[in-house]
This record gives sequence, C-alpha cells and structure tokens, in this order.
Amino acid sequence: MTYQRPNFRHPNLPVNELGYTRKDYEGALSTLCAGCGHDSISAAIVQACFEMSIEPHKVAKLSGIGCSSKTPTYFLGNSHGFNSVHGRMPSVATGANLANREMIYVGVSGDGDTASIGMGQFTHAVRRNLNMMYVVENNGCYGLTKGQDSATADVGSASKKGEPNPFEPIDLASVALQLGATFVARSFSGDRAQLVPLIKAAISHRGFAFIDVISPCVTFNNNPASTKGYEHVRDHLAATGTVDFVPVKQEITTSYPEGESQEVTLHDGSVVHLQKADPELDINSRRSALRLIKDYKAKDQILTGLLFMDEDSRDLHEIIGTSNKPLRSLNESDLCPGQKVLDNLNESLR
Amino acid sequence: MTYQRPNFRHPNLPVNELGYTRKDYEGALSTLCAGCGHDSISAAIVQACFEMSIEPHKVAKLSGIGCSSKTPTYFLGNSHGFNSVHGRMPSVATGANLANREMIYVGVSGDGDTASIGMGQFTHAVRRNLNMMYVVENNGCYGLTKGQDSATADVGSASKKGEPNPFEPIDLASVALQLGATFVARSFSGDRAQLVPLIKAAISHRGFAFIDVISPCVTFNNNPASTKGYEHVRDHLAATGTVDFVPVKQEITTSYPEGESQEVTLHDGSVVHLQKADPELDINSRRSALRLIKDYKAKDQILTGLLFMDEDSRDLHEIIGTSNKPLRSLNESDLCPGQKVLDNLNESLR
Amino acid sequence: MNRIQAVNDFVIKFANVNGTGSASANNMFAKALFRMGLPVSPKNIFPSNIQGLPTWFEVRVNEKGYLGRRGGVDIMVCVNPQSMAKDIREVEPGGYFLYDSSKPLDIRMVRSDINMIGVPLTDICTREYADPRQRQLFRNIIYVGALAALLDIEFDVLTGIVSDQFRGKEKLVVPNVHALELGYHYARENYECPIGIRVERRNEVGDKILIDGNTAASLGAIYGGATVAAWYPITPSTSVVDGFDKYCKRLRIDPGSGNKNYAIVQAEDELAAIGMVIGASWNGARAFTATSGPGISLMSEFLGLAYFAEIPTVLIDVQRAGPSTGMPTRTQQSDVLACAYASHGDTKQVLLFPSTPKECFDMTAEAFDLAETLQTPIIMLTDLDLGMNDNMSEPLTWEDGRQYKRGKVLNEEQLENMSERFGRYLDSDGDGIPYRTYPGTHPTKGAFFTRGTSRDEYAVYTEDGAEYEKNMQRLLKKWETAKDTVPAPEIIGTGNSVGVIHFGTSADSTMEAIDYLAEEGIKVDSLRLKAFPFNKAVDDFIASHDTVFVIEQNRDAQMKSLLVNECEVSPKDLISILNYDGMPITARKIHERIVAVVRGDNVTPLHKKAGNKE
Amino acid sequence: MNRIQAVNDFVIKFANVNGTGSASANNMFAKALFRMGLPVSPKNIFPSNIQGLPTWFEVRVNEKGYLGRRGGVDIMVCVNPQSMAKDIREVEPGGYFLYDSSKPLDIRMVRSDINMIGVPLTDICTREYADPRQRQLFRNIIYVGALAALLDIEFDVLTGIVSDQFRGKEKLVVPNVHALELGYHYARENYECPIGIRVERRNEVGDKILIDGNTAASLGAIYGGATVAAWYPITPSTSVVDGFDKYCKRLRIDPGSGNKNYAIVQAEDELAAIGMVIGASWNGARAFTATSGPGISLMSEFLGLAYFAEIPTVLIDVQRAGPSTGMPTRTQQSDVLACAYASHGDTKQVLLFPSTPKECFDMTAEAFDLAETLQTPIIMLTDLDLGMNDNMSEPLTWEDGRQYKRGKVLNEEQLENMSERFGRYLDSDGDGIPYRTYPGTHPTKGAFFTRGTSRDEYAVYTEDGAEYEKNMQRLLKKWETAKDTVPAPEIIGTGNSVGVIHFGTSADSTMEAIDYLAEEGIKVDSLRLKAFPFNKAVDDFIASHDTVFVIEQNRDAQMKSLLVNECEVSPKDLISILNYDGMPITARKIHERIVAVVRGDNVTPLHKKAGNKE
Ligand SMILES: Cc1ncc(C[n+]2csc(CCOP(=O)(O)OP(=O)(O)O)c2C)c(N)n1
Ligand SMILES: Cc1ncc(C[n+]2csc(CCOP(=O)(O)OP(=O)(O)O)c2C)c(N)n1
Ligand code: SF4
Ligand code: SF4
Ligand SMILES: [Mg+2]
Ligand SMILES: [Mg+2]
Repeated sequence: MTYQRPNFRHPNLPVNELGYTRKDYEGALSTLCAGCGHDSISAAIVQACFEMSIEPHKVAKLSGIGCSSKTPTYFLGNSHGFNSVHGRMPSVATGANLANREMIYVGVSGDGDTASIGMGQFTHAVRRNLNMMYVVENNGCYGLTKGQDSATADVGSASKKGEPNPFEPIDLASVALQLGATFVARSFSGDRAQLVPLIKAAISHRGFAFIDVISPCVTFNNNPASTKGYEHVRDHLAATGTVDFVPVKQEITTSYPEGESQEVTLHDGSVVHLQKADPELDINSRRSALRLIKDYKAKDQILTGLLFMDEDSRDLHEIIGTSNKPLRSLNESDLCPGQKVLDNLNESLR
Repeated sequence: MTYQRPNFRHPNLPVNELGYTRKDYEGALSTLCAGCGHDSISAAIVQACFEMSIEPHKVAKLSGIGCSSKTPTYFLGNSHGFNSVHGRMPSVATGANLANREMIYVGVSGDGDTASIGMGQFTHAVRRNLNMMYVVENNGCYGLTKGQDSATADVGSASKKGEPNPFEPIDLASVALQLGATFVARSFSGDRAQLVPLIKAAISHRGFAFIDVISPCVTFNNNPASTKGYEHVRDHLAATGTVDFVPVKQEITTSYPEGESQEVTLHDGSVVHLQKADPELDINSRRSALRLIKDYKAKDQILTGLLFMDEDSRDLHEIIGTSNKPLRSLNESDLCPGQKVLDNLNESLR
Repeated sequence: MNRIQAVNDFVIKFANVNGTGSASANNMFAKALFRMGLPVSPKNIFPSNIQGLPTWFEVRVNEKGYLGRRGGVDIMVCVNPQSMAKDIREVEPGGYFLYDSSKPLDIRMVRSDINMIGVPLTDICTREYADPRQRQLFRNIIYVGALAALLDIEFDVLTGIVSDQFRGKEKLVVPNVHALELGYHYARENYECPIGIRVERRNEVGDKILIDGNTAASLGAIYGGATVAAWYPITPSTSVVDGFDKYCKRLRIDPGSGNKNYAIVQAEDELAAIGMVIGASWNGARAFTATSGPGISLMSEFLGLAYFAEIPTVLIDVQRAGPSTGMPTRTQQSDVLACAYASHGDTKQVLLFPSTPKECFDMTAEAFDLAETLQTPIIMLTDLDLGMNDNMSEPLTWEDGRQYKRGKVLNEEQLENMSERFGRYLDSDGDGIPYRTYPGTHPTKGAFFTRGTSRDEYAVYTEDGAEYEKNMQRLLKKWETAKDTVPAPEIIGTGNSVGVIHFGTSADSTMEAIDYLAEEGIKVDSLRLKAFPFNKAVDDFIASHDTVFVIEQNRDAQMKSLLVNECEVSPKDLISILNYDGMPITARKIHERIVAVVRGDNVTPLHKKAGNKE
Repeated sequence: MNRIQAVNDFVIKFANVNGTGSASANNMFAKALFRMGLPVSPKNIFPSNIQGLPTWFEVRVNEKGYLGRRGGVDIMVCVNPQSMAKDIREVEPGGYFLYDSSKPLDIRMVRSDINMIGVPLTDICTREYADPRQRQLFRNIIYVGALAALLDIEFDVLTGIVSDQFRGKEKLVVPNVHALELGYHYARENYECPIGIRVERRNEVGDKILIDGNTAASLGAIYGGATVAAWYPITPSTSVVDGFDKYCKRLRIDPGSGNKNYAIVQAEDELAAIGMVIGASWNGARAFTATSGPGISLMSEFLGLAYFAEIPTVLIDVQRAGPSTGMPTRTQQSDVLACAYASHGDTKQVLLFPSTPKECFDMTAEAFDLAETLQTPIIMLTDLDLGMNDNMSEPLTWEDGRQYKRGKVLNEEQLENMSERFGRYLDSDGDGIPYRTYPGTHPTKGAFFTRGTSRDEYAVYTEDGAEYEKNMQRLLKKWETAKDTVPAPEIIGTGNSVGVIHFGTSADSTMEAIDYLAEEGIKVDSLRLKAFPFNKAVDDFIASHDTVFVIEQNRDAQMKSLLVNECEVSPKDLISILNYDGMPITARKIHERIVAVVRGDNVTPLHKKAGNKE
C-alpha cells in the first residue's frame, strides 16, 4: 500500500516533447500491497509513455478483474479506463479498438485473468492480431482472492496454504507464439531497464503485442519452507487460523546487462533465474523463440527480453479492411443510405 | 442422411472376445448429410470398440453441440451419452470422470465447439490430463449453423458464401502439444485403416488422448472456384438466394501406406495432401512433433498419424490422489464421519 | 366426397426433405400469390439438421389479411416419403393431397375423405433431365407449375418471378419456365382445374412487402448507424448479421478506397460477442449483437456490467424454444424474464417487442437511439417466426435528414468550457441519466474510469454504502425516465370490459381472434406492448378493464410476471393465454379461451391456485 | 459529560488496517465474551483488497441474544490513522474512543461528547519488541488486553483462549499472554476500570457454537456425502471450498492408502465449475460448487441444461452486493431472481434459504437429497454476512445411521428384471419425477442419451411439439411435487393481523424488531421462508394476515416478486422493507417501517405507483 506518495513537485521537473512531466502520466494512488510487483509495472508504463511523448488521453486502458487488473487506475490518470469483468478484457478491447483505430490500447491482465477464465478470449485476440499491448502481470497466483494457484504456477510450487501445485504450468509466451502472436516478450517487474523499452516497442508494434511480466505477489507467493525470519509471525497466524497479516515488503528490483543471467531472490527467499536475451535468438523466428524458451526452462531459467516480432504484421483492421477513419467518427451521411435506397429495396421485395 | 440402413443380419456375423457383433456397437441412424466425414469417424469408433472387445456400457460418450457433437447418438447405442452445451463438453467430461474413474470416456467435438467457444475448457482439460479420448471432427467450418468459417479454417479458404477466410488457423494438435497433452494424433475421416488403430491407442492411453480428425463437411466446405460440375445448381441457388440444396455425396475414403503421402480430392474438387507418419518423427518428443507439423505445413501438407505420446502419463486422478474406488460407489459409511466427530468439532467452536 | 371449396382462403403445406432445394420453389409459390394481390404468410418448419430430414413449408392465404397461423391443412403437397403417413393424416376432410405418383401410393395411406392428386414428378424428371441434381431441383419447380393449374395461379406471374430471380443469369430462365410448364400441363391434362380451392387476383396487399424480420432488423442496424457488429452464429438469429453483412457490402463500402465503413467480427462465443459490443459502444461507436436463448444466458454477466456501468448496448434476441438447447428451430417467446432481469444483483433491462418486419427495422434503428439516450442495454426480443419467415409488412421508410440521438455526451469543447469537475455519474438533469465522454476527447478533462464495481458520482471506486445506495437509486430514477422514453403501447378499442394484452408475434392471431369475438358479440379492447418498462398507459388499460387476458408464447406466463411485478397488478386480475409447443399461436386457441372465460365456462387455473384472501 | 452505561449490551467496533493481523486479535476478543456466556455477533467489514486499506470489525454484545446488526457504535477501538476522522464521528454521544496515543490526537478530531481513551500502543510495542513484524502483531493483542481491563473481561478466559489457539505451538503462549498483560496493566493504571460499559458472566449461550456459515456449509457437504467439489475462487464463497478441503483432509483420507475419498478441482472458471458438477452428478456422484453473483450469471446456461435434462446439481451462492462486480466484500440478498429463473426459456430453480450456520450445515446436506430426489439443481442462497462472519449457532448434529436419499435410480438388478422398455422421462409415479440410471449400470438395458434438446419420454430426440409440451408440463408437475418436498417455512405466532415474511440473514433483526413491536403493543406473526417453491403454508400465511411485510436485503424486492408470481398474491398486499447498502439490515429499520405503516403514517410507495383499479 503506497497511499502516501510525496506530493512535492520540483519546479524544474523534466518535460517530454509534449511539455508533459512524468507526473502527468501518473494515476491514482495504488491500493496494492507494499512491494507488489504490479506497482513496478505501472511505473514502467508511466515511464515508457512519458518517454515516448504519448498524449495520455490518446490511450485507452483496459483490464479484467484482479490485483493486476486494478492497476490501470494507478497510471495514466488522464486516460479513459475500463475495468471490465474477469477474464473478458480481450473482447472489450477488441470492440473498443474496432470503434476507433487511432487510439493506443493498453490491456493489463493477470495470470488468472488470462490463463484460466480468459484463455479463450486471449487466444482469439491473438488470432485476430488486435492492435494493442497486452501485459500479463504474472505472479503465478490469484492475488485478489487470496493466493490460490493459477494456471501459470510452477508444478511443485507452494501457495500460501503450503500445498504444492500438482499441475504443469501454462507458458503464456509459448502459447501466444504457437497461436501466431506477432510480438512476444517476457520480462521481470523489477527490471525497469528492460521493461521500459519493451513497453515502448510493444506500443509501437502494429498488432497484438504480448508481454508476460513476472511480477511477484509479495503476499501470497511465499514458500513456507524458505521463510526463515518470518517464522514467528507465520506460526502465529497458522495457530490462530486467520491469514490476515501481510508484512510490508520492499519492491524487488534488478538490473543486469543483456546476454547475461541473473538470480533474483524473492520476498519469500525463493529464487528466480532470469536470462536476458540470448545471442542465438532470432527474433524474427517463432521457432527459435519457442525452442530457446524450452531450452532455458529445461535449465530452470527464464529467458527474458523480446522473444519474437513480426515486422510485417497486419492488424485486425487491415485484415478485415475497415475504413481508415475511426468508425466512431462516421456520421449520418456516411452511414445512412436514405429513403431512396429503401424505395428500391421495397420494390424488390414485392 | 443414411436413414435407410440394411437391417439384414447374417447369422454367422463375426463376434469379438465378449461375443458381441459389430452391430452391438452401433447406435441410432445418423441424421447427418450423406457423405459427411463425421459418419466415417463414428464407424471407426464402432470398429475400434468392437475390435478391442470393450463392453459398450462401460463407455460414456460426451459431446458439445454441432453436427459432430450429434454423432455420439450414432455409435455405441448401449452406452450412456451426454450431449451437453456448446463448447463445454470438457468440463462435463471432467466431472463425469471424477465420479467414476473406471469407465472409458469418449468425447466428440467439432472445430467450432473446441477451437472457438470451447478453447478455454479444452486447454484446461489438456492441462489436467483428464483420462479420456477427445476427438475433434475438424471440418474447418460450423456445419450445423450453415457453414461459417471456424477458427481452424485455413487462411484464404472460402466458405459456402464464397468469401476467403482472412484469419490464420489455429492448429489444435500443435496447441495441445504446446499445452502438454500426453497423446496427440491426427488423421483423416476417410482413412479408416489409420483411424481405427489410432482410436484404439487413444482409448488405451491413460490421460488426455487427443485426435484431430480432418473430416470434410460435404455441404458447406465447397470452394466455388473448384466446383465444376456443380455449377448449374449453384447458380440456381445463388440466384434464388436460398441456400437449401445439398447434393447427396459419397463418403470419401483413402488408404495408403505409412511413410507415404497421398492426395485426397474433396467433394468440391479441392485437394488435401496427407502424409502418413514420417520416419524422422520421434513420438516421444513433443518438440519433434511440433517441428514436423510446421515443416509439413510449410510444404502445404498435413502430417497424420500418432504425433506424440507420453507413456508415463499420470492422469488427473493420479495427480490429485483420489481413491482407487470410483467416488460414486462410496457410501454413507465411507463418507459420513458421524455425530462423534461433530461433537468434538462443536466443542472446539465454543 | 366432400371437396373443400374456397377462394383466397386456405392453408397449403409442403412436405419436403431438407437440403433438396425446396425452399426456393416454395417461396416462389408464396410470392406468386402475393403478386396476385393476396395476403400470404409462409412459415418454414424445418429440422435442426442440414440434409435428409423432413421439412415443411406452410402458407396461409387469406384475402381478409389474417396472417397468423390458422391450424389445419387444406392442401398438402407431399414429396417426402418419410413423412407421408403423418402428412396425409393432417389434411382436413375434403382437403387435397398432391403427391409424387411415379410409384403407386401405399394402399394403407389412402384416405377416402380427401382428394388425392398424383403427379409423377420423378418420372417427369427422369424423362427430362440427365443430371441427378437437376432432377432433384426441378422436381420442386414442377409441382409449383402443377399448383398453378390446380389453383388458378396466373402463369405470367410465375414466369415474372422466374425472370426477376434469375436476372443476370438469364440462361436459367428458360429451364425454370420449362419446368413450371411441365407441371402445369400435366395437371391440366389429368385433372379438372381448378380444384375446389383456388385463387383470384385481388388488391389486398397495397404497397406491402414480403420480408423476414431478421433482414429488416439488419437494415435497421444499417440505417441506425451501427458500425460494429459482433456475433456468434446461432439459429434463428444468424440471418440478422448475415443480412447486415450483405447490405453493408452494398451500401457501406467507401467508393474511393473500397474500405468498409463497418466492421463485423465473428466472435469466439457469445460472451466475447457482447464484450465487443460493450467495448465499441464505450468507445463511441454504435454496435450490436444478435443471438438466441443460449446466448442470452451466456451474455448475462456482461449485461449486468453494461447495466451497472451504464454502457449503451444493443442486443437482438431472436427467440427459439427453450430451455437449454430446447427446440432450436421452433419459435417461442420465452426469454422475457431472462432478458428483463438479466444478470445477478438488482438489474433491470429495457426490452423492445416488434411485431412486424417494419417494426424490426424501426425498433432496431431506434434501439441505438434508446441505448445511447438511456445509456443502458436495449434488448429487442423477436422470435424465429418473425425473424426467419417472410412476413407481409408495411414498406420500410426512413425520414431523410433524421439525426441520431446520441445521448448525453460531452465533446471536447464542452469539456474545455466546463468549470466544475466532470462527474460521470452525477444526476445533473434530475432524470437519472448522467453525462458521459468518449475516450480520447480532451487532454486533461473528462477522463474517467469505467467499472462494474461501486463508485461515487465521479467514477471513483468506493465501498461506501451510502454512495452505493445513491447510485442504485439514481438507476431506478433512470428506469422511471425510460418508461416515457421507450415506445408506447398500441391500444385498439376502448370502453369495453374485456381487454387483451399481447406482444410480438401473437399480434396477427390476436387481432383475428378479436374479429371473430366481435362477430359473436364479444367486444374486446387490445393493447400491444412494444416495450418494457411499461408506461402508464399499460397500468391504465389494466385498471380500466374488468377482465384482462395476457397472450404469450411460453409456459410460465413470463410477460404476466413482468406486468404483475412492475405495474403492481394482482396476478389474479390477469388471465393467461399460453402457447408453447414451438409453433406460432393460432387465433382459434385465443378465441376459444376468451369465449370460455367470458361466457363463464369453467376456467382451469394454470397453476395450482394458492389459498388467498381476496 | 454523558457516559454510556451498559452491562452486556453494547456495540464495539475495531478500526484497523487490513493485512496487519488484527482479525485474529479481534476474534479473540469476541470469543472471550462468548466464553463468558454472552451472545455476540462479530462482523468483519473489509475492503476488496489485500493490504493497507481500512478494515473494520464490529461486535454486538447482547445478553438478550439479539444478534442482528444494531447500528451505532458505543466503543470504537481505532488503530488506523487513515480512517480515524470518520471513525470518531461514528461514536454515539457518551460513547468511548480507544486510540493509539503514542502520538497526540489531532485537535480537530477531538469530540467533547465522547470519552477518549488513549493507549500508547506504538510506544509500548517499540519498547517491548525489536522485530517490526512482532510490533505490529502484538499491538493488536495489547489493545485486547486493555479492553479486558476496561470492560471487565475475565482475564483467565483470555489466557484460556490463547492456550487453546496455540496448542501445539506452546512457545507462543507466553508472549501472547504477556502482550495481553501489557494492555491490561496500562489500562488499569491509567483509567478507572471498568468504564461505564462492561460485561458480566452470564449463562446465555448454552451449548451454542461460534462458526461461520461457509465452514458449516462445507461440513454439510462432507456429511451429505459430496465427493466432488468443483469451483472457481470468488469472494465471499471461497471459504466454502476451503472448508471442504480442510475437513476432507481430516476426515476423508483413506487411512490405508492415503488416497482421497473426494476430489476438489479448481476449475478454470465458473462455467467449467458447474459443468464439472453436472458431469459428476450425471455419473452418480454427489457434487457441488460454490460461487457468488458473477458466477451465477456465468453458470446460467448450464443451470438451464441441468433443469431441462434433469440432472441433480448442488450450488451454493454466497451472495454479495451486485450488480456486476458490485461491492464484492459487502452483503446482500440480491441474486434471488437471477437464481429462481436462471437461464433462458421456461426454467424455475429450487432455492434454499438458510438463516444460521446450523442451517447452512443442514441445508447443504439436505440439498444433495433434494437434488437427487427432484433431479434438478438446488441452489442454496446464503450471503456474505452469514457465510464469512462467525455466527452464534446451535451445535451441528447428525443422526447416525441416516441414509442418503438418492432418488429414483434403477440399479442393475432392477433393470435386469424390467420387462417394459426403460423410459428416462416417463412419469411412472405421477409426481413428475422420472427414473434415471447411472452410466455403466447394465450391459444392454437402461442406457439413454442426455441432452438439452427436446426429446420424448424415452430420451429420443424429437422436434414434435406435442412431445415437447408434454415434457414441459411434467416439469411443472415436478415443480408442484417440489413444493411439499422442500423444507417448510417456520411460522412464529398466529392470529395477529400483521404478518412479516423474511428469510436468510434478516432473521435476527426481524425477530428483534418483533420483540420491540410487541413491547409497544403491536403483535406481529412471522414466517421465515426456507425454500422456493413456496408451499401452501406461505399462501395461507399471506391470506390470513391483513398486512404482510416482506423483508429483504436488495433494492428490487426480489422475494416479493417471487411471492407475487408463484403465490398469485397481489403486489399491493405485500409491503416491502428493503435494505441494500451492503450492510446487514437492522432491527431499527424494520421496526420503524412497521410502526409507520401500522400506525397509519404516510407510506411512501417504493416505486411510482401505477394507476390501478383496486
Ligand atoms: C466471474 C468472476 N469470478 C471470480 C471472480 C473473483 N476473482 C477476482 S480476481 C480473481 C483472480 C485474480 O487473479 P489474477 O488475474 O492472477 O490477478 P492477481 O490478483 O494475481 O494480480 C478472481 C478469481 C470475479 N471477480 N469474477
Ligand atoms: C451457446 C451456443 N451458441 C451457439 C450455438 C449454435 N451452434 C450450434 S452448433 C455450432 C457450431 C458447430 O460447429 P462445429 O463444432 O465445428 O461442429 P460441426 O457442425 O462443424 O461438426 C453453433 C455455433 C449453440 N448451440 N449454443
Ligand atoms: S495480494 Fe499479491 S498481487 Fe495482490 S496487491 Fe498484494 S502483492 Fe500484489
Ligand atoms: S453440414 Fe457438413 S458437417 Fe454437418 S452433417 Fe452435413 S456434411 Fe456433415
Ligand atoms: Mg495473478
Ligand atoms: Mg466444424
């Protein structure tokens, strides 16, 4: 919970090409847990939009339901936002995009929101190559409903309740690649140096740009076996049967050069091995991406960075040949054929 | 429509180990279009069950909605069947299977039923490795609602309305492989020699056994460009604006040896290139299957046969550790802990 | 033997096998009578499969203009051996049975009280055509030719229809006319023509047109300015979007670029379809979807969102017989409750009930105005009978220059000039309808967050019970506003003690029944509901009649429930007339029930009556 | 200054930050009073987030046993600076405000009409504990200790609770007791103890237990023989399946093999969850799911299938404030209509309404009997207030030897001995309930095809309207049978002219209001609905009272709609008392409204009244 954000604003704050400061890209105060990875991603989106000098109101923010899906309230306060229903953001984004092809669509979802209830819609948004950035804030669990395993949770990983997850995870990046996504990337919430440029690239991409961001849930993704210092509190809560204590955590950040790998220790003491890019990767080859993801996974590592991009991507509007003018801007004279046409039609129906 | 089936039964009909004839595995008369690929698949299921000497009543047949989903009525008349709702058969099958792990579960679905409305449930049935055979009768269109493109329709292929489909197809076999399916095969409805053994293997497999069967819709998957002899009728119907004429077709069959490829001409004159197995394929390697599917696709060919199998597959029951006895057979004494336990519980709540 | 004698007043039914091309021939028959100035109401009774099962086509011809289903068959044209036994039984005594006499009729089927007319269709075709597909196709045309002779249909009218239909494919005209002649001549040569039943030219159709409701609705969407259609195929709604597609291709392609001034997306399911509509509407486009019962159930969560977040949403529900998959190719009016109270929590949805294709057109166009005015979903409830059958209808009209009512939307300038803080859910005008803004309108003003969760008047998330309650009350106020915004009911007659309330496709049969009742001295006023919520006229109508019937095509008297609930009428003051076997309701049924009640006959209550104090 | 004086009759509220471990401390407080023989009703008022937002815990203590929400706060324990200003305002004049006095209170917040009690919680913790997490955790225990002194709570009772809670983790007992002592001593040393409000041991709880409704329901599922639970997480229903999981692990593991005599599947969404339940039930297992509003909307298509295909289905709906995502952590009874008529087409669903945890237990177990007896979905409608809060309840009981009622299922032997053809949908017994068979029962007899489409009595697909209608009528007959199969309402009092109908969590406040009314000379009979469809007792109750109130926690008077619809009562004969701000209804509200009506005060109609003839 970061409800106390300093209100101090330096008179010489840096401005971007449009004359906006970074602050103009911020949103309401976050109500997420202190240290939640999702807040770091919001900050990266703010940073990217600021640096790209995007007019904030030209962005539409869409999400489903979940802690992750709450975040659009916490960035780009001058953009319209739509917190829809659980797992169905892709369809709402599709409609919004059809109405006005000229805006930028930023979709934020969670692993529960996308890989479980939203799997069908996600699949088909990919297939239609909807022009949007689709960020999954992937924490392997259902944060908002208190920590159940999600479909991206690693097999054997333990939830707050302490039970190992018995199912194989769905790797959303691989699924997206398999389904023909035209832009696929993976990153880590704490690695702003990597995340910001990826977001910029995703926003610039014409078509469906998918970023799977590993974003630790500081509250529920604790592996009991590894939480040494936390023992007393945990014991206490376990004994009273009331899981209502969330120790305040720091945001986890990391920064390391391309081509190298990095160990990141999460709040619960567990470790993720990240690998930034790989010289072998051909980002124009779907297969190369799919293969390397698997290779790293076999080594218990996670390959991050831009994994695949199709530069010739044609988005849904191009595929179905809609007007270049936003559909919503068409008026009566564009749309309504008038009585004369009806007269002919009536005649043909007699 | 094959409503006139000869009722003649030879006294010396061959019987299987259980003493059943093939006829004992048949179902009600089909109401599908004459020559529909789906009927050939039903026949293959009948054949496989007969040859395997399965007790018909030990099979439960499940489906969604569509021409394909109607077919369980047309085979195994002594089995219970469940024609559920569109796209949601996997969940019904999951529940049925949980209730009684001792039966054989045969799921039949269509490409619309699975790859569109059912994509989410399909994905998760795969992930849970539900012990069932799941057959998609894949015709690239929505037969029952009169021929709309499905999500497996090839890009550029034309539906009855004559418009080319603008979207990339979803390759269900690749998706299943990607998601970790433990048995994946592909075949052609008319190739009974290949299909029957695949069905047998699928039924024998412990876990989710997926067979994607190319099954031409004789009525709606006609490519106008290639229907020479059909011209007059088509013109006629086009002119009257009423698409209600379905010429009676013959079932398409094919038979060719392993390792070879075969051209099959469909009713509309279009051609599918099938390749039966490939010596390079390592059926224990998911990657190998994924790679070869893509390679053949690049050559505009379709690789058929068993594509992947995990022999050590553990099904949902094993994964979650349920009782070996069917859950439905447990009774009061197995299930109900009685008042004494409640007394203790009440005491702990004071 | 009795021979039914009738001029311009009969029911003819065609029994075919589906997939054999009969629909176009049967349509040609109906159209011919229509062009002879005779009111017709063709109804397709088809199976839920594609080929090889029995399918029927029933045409009522009635020069008085009674177009509801009548019941009974005077002439049966049966070319389906599968259903023949059953079809023969359906013919009224003294009626006529036309069949393919190439093979002799099974002796067990012959009925002595009807007139058998054999035409050796197969033989004629085998003789005339080599191609088996042509044989099948022209068989249908041949019996139409025979009917022309038997019923005195003007042959010119038929050839006129052929040349209209095959415009651009003229080479097909001659063979079709030839097939008509084959039948015509065979009948002339072998039977005394016309038979007892025949047609005569009249001038009873005026400038009316023959069109199905779904096509009319699709044109309504085009005229109403819809640019986004998202849908998932389902019988009997599919032809709404098919029609939209077809006419958009003609009317909405930008001539310069060839680009489309519309977008149609076949969604992956109904949840996605309505999600797309909501997204597009939120972003300022006019969008709609069409579905049927199962789709309504699947859309229910999103309908709740649209109600609560106040997003214009246009949904056309072409009803079929439920529950569940039910009878997908049969008609019913049974989604009334599911639509009116769609979704969990306290929700109420605005409904429209068209009765004719013209109303399908008008109401679809109006639905967009209403949705944007009221900022809420508008569900138009039509049904298979209206949607998929050609219905005689007033011609479609559009007042040129008519502006769309886009509702309370603040544009960039208005926002710029606004000094107070923009409040998305503020009831500034006291009608419960707040102001909205489209995304991207203004760089710093008017942006808000849309959500399905509780929020204050400024669209800020809140869990404050008082704010929540205030908002829920405003939504009720909007509901009151809606009562006078939606189309008013159509009331015919006044001052009588018996009133009848009906809606949608019960209209024709109801009006016919009322005529019969009048002939018998029972005067009945009628009110046709056009929308929900009901406005005061409905309350007044109920209050001013001693006996009020509610006619509907479902089992559970769903519209009566709405009336009782929302008008605060006692259920005992409304007598239901229900029909739910999947076929359209008949005037006979309505007539019988009203007579029984009004004449004081024993009224069997629909449900076990509860002990009650009144 | 006035100081509220009260013994065993007050409301205390705790204002905390969520995620700081306050719930366990607050629960300890409530439990201590309970163990002193005092009726308590703790209520958790929490935000829809995980950490850092204001959260409240309200406990009503009332030795007369009034356990509904009272409204107003006598003692506020506020350790949340964020909400402090608002919290202070809520205290009744003369009430008490306990706060962390480590920092001086903002002068603007001080109220002169209430009693401020500062305890330097932070200072004490900083002094006592090094680990910041311990500081936070024990802060809560310390204020409980202080309250012990201020309210005269028996300290032994508190230490008893501590040792019970930390059984097996004894090392934690001492530090917790120490923390209690820190608070206790601080209060003793700095304030005159007890304050005006205090507690005294009584014997008013008998053998009652403190348990939340969801846990009780989960035990009901275990005792009722459920073997399959499929669900998707959603507040406030999650703890039903959590409880099932927890107790199954204790009670349902096969001791020999370690295998589970149950299966729990976290589905991918609610559609899948109910699909799994339907599949499992079809295949002969007892299965259930639990959800809340949005899940009901999503399950609607499947509920229609289960109704029409007649598949036993048990669904627990723990209601929260709708529509849409609404207020997910607030209570309401607003899914009544959505559940009763779930799905398109003519559908009606059987509902159960528990009022206490004991009833959650009993009705969940009974739901399986009912579902299998009636072969239809049974939806138990509870709510957040009952489901997630500890409620005082009769102890849970189970008659050993009780057999499950598995309904009409033919086994292998019965099939073997059957000479006639098995007809899945034959109404052999005249009660509308047909016989079913489990898959795999018999090699050649009893197999049938289950479908959501129309079929004849032998489960063979048909599009025959008469067959369809017959089946729909049989379903209505089954509905009549259900009326006398489901639990009868509970009626208290008779012969008075005023009656009150209520259900679920309105019970406590209703009974309390009735007591107050009685004191004022207004005698009221009450009827508590336990199930839908209603049986004759409900009709009779309405008929035998001049004025009937219907109390419910939603905006649209949904239960009244059901009563009006199904009992054929006039809506004007039922007066609604509604509460829908997300907080449980209070006795005050009910009392006020009844007094107003009965005393003839101006009754403001809920909705704009329609002109009407009565
Ligand atoms: C239809 C529906 N079902 C269930 C829920 C409850 N729910 C809210 S958020 C959530 C899961 C969120 O998980 P995820 O998308 O991973 O987001 P996170 O909180 O982990 O960021 C669920 C199940 C809901 N709001 N709507
Ligand atoms: C919820 C719902 N939506 C739509 C339909 C209409 N519908 C019936 S079958 C079908 C598509 C069938 O396509 P597929 O699964 O490929 O089967 P096929 O007929 O091609 O074998 C559709 C959309 C339905 N029955 N239910
Ligand atoms: S519960 Fe987890 S995902 Fe949700 S806000 Fe807290 S840390 Fe983030
Ligand atoms: S429409 Fe196509 S899929 Fe359906 S039965 Fe006919 S041929 Fe088969
Ligand atoms: Mg998550
Ligand atoms: Mg298909």
